[in-house]
Amino acid sequence: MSTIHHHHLKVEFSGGLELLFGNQRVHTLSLPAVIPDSERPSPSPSPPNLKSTSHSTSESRSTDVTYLIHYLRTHLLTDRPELFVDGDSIRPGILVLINDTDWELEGEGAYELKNGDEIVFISTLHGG
Amino acid sequence: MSTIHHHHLKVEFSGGLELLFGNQRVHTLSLPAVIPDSERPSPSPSPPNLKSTSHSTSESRSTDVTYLIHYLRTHLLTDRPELFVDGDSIRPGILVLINDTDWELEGEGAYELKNGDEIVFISTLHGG
Amino acid sequence: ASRLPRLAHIDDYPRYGRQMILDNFGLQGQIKLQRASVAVVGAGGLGCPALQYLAAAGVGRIAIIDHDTVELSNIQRQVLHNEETIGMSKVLSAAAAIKKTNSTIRVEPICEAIESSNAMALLQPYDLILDCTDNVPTRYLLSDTAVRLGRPLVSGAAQKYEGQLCIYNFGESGPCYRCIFPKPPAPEMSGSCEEMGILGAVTGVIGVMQALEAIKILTGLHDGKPTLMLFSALSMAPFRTIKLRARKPTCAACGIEGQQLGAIHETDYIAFCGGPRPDWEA
Amino acid sequence: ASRLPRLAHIDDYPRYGRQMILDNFGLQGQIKLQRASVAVVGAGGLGCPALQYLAAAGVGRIAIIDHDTVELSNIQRQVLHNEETIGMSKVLSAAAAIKKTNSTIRVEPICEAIESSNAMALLQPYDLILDCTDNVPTRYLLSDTAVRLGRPLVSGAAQKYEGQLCIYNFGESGPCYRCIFPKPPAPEMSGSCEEMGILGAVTGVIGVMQALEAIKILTGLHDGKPTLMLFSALSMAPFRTIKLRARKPTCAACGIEGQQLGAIHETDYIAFCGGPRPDWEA
Ligand SMILES: [Zn+2]
Ligand SMILES: [Zn+2]
Repeated sequence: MSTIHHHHLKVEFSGGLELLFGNQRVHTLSLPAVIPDSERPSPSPSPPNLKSTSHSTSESRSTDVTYLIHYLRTHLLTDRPELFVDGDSIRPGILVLINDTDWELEGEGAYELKNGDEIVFISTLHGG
Repeated sequence: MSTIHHHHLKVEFSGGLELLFGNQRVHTLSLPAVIPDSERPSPSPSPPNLKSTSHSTSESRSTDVTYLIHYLRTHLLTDRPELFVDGDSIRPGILVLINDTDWELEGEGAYELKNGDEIVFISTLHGG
Repeated sequence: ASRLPRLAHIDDYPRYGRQMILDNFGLQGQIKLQRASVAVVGAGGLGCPALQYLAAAGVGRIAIIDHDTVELSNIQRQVLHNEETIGMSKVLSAAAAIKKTNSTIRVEPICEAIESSNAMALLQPYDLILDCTDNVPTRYLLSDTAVRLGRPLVSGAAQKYEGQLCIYNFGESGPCYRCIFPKPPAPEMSGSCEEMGILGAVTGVIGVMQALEAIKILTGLHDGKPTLMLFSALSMAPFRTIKLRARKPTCAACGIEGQQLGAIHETDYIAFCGGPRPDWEA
Repeated sequence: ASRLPRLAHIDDYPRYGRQMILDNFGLQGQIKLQRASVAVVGAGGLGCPALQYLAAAGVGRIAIIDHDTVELSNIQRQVLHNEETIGMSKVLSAAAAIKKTNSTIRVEPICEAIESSNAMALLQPYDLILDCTDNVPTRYLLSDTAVRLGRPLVSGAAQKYEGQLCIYNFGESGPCYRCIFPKPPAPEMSGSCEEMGILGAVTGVIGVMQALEAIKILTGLHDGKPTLMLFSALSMAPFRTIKLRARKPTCAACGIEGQQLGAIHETDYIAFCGGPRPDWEA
């Protein structure tokens, strides 16, 4: 591909999570629509047979919420990653919202991002 | 044109206006994207010179909020039109919102509707 | 030696500590509240919760303007009044309640109907006005008076299951009530006289939000953008925030001289039903 | 002769008239409220406004559960308490206030800390539970207890400038707190012990909304869809409503037997900071 398409995203943190991201609630991001394998998070390597047979397929994998979380951790997080991620997934007590819908209704980390999507990370409040 | 494009719209009434529309707050409509002159509201006829020279132009006029108001009055209003329209325009005391924005910021009646637009008519509340 | 500003009472530090430690609030925010004066017009369904949170937060001077007396039918939503204060003037009932909450603030009960003849004089001493009334003519009068005095007007309204909240005449370019509604609504749509009904918690939500917006304005936490908040208690997404137009140069009340269209008539303020003394039960 | 249901007191008709004339409320709605019982856990920043509007609306039986006493630092937001009740038990202070509002309802002050040993017995008598507490372990305990008793749980939370509102365990398929948050948050994120600060009007908005949701459920006005409302007082659009997942078959608390993952441990309820008696100042 000669041109790289980008998705423009609005990412918001609330319930105290903004403190981990420079105390800024709203961030606008531009992420490539397709992520090369090399940039994907790889704590567990892909099975060898898949890796060898589907190189072009994996190269065209769309940017999903799992990648967004990886990206946020790597590029935007300013403080204490263990309060945002737990291994490769989001930390317990944090709810992810995709366009005002609980991410579990949208496929969780496998949800493929679209241009204009609004992703919110909230920590459950409990106080007064 | 051989195919007629339609805009799907969400129209909402609040602040008591729903009482004029069968006591139903939310209506979903499908309106043709282009309105023939014959169906337009015509309390004041177009100037003759315009009319004679621009027949094809006027035939392709896009559906706007003025037409929507005319349509709502003609097709959906169940009660007391004088509480919704005042001549050809909206009655004083009613605010029109186009996608959560005051219609005055969007060109008022001349705003050309797009597929998926959400139009809200509210009457100012004052009570308790 | 330079003296730093401080709170009036040593007890104010534990009293307001929970809000003074907030980001962008702090001691400065508390001092701003202490020095602020607010006029709450209407001590009914909207005024009661608004007064509670303004007094609790430490707004230094609060006027309560209303000419009504407490009735049993008010208690369902007017949470500063109670069975014991039935028959009492609403402003005295409300003032006694908020003085129990906060004896350190100045509370000024004004048992008068606000009218075009007294509005300027009554409201002039206050930094900010809350419209907690329930009728169209008084809403126009308060807006026009806020424009003439150069005060922001935090306006709440509620009926049945719905509420609205808007700040008029705020900042450099915020619209007034007439900018949005140059002409009054159809009398048939404004049920201030006929009985429309109201769920108490709806006035509660709007009244508390009025106090919140007032506190944001007084402490400098408000972003100043003109919005209208719509509340519909039975909707799945009950709140909607609308981006509003700026002040209109052609507005009869707040427009630019020479560009204004129309004029403000005394007759605008005459209640179009039930005589000149509207019933403020919001 | 068949007897139509009616309200208990002749005065109830003028008292509740403003809500009884609402569409889909009516005499039937008022009778449902009169027969309803609600337990409000926590008489702090959320519990006070919730109690006000539940009592004013005529909920027939209201329990107030809290073990704290009123302090000066509470008055900034806990609007049922006042300078005169400092040092008094919060449940007695709150009960006295709402009895003044409505002497016709039954108010049950319960001055106890809710714990896993007494939660079932304390909450069993009530149709609906309001979570107005301010710590994570009690939130799990109330959710698990609501599941075991089959009661809807109207849960509010607030800190700093933010609030959240959710109804758990509601209807056929509404999720419980554990469905959404199977594991507790990081202790560092849960500032129940350290001081986070709170603006009083934020607890006011959420507490009133809790009363409103409770009234909607009890009168049959609620649509039953699971949503989470987020409130952010300083945002231009301060409210956001989120569509939530349904009940999870795998949930340790409310899931289907045989499909449940994990188990509920007593240790979940031990406050992870400051010992077993959490501070309910929400
Ligand atoms: Zn104006
Ligand atoms: Zn569950």
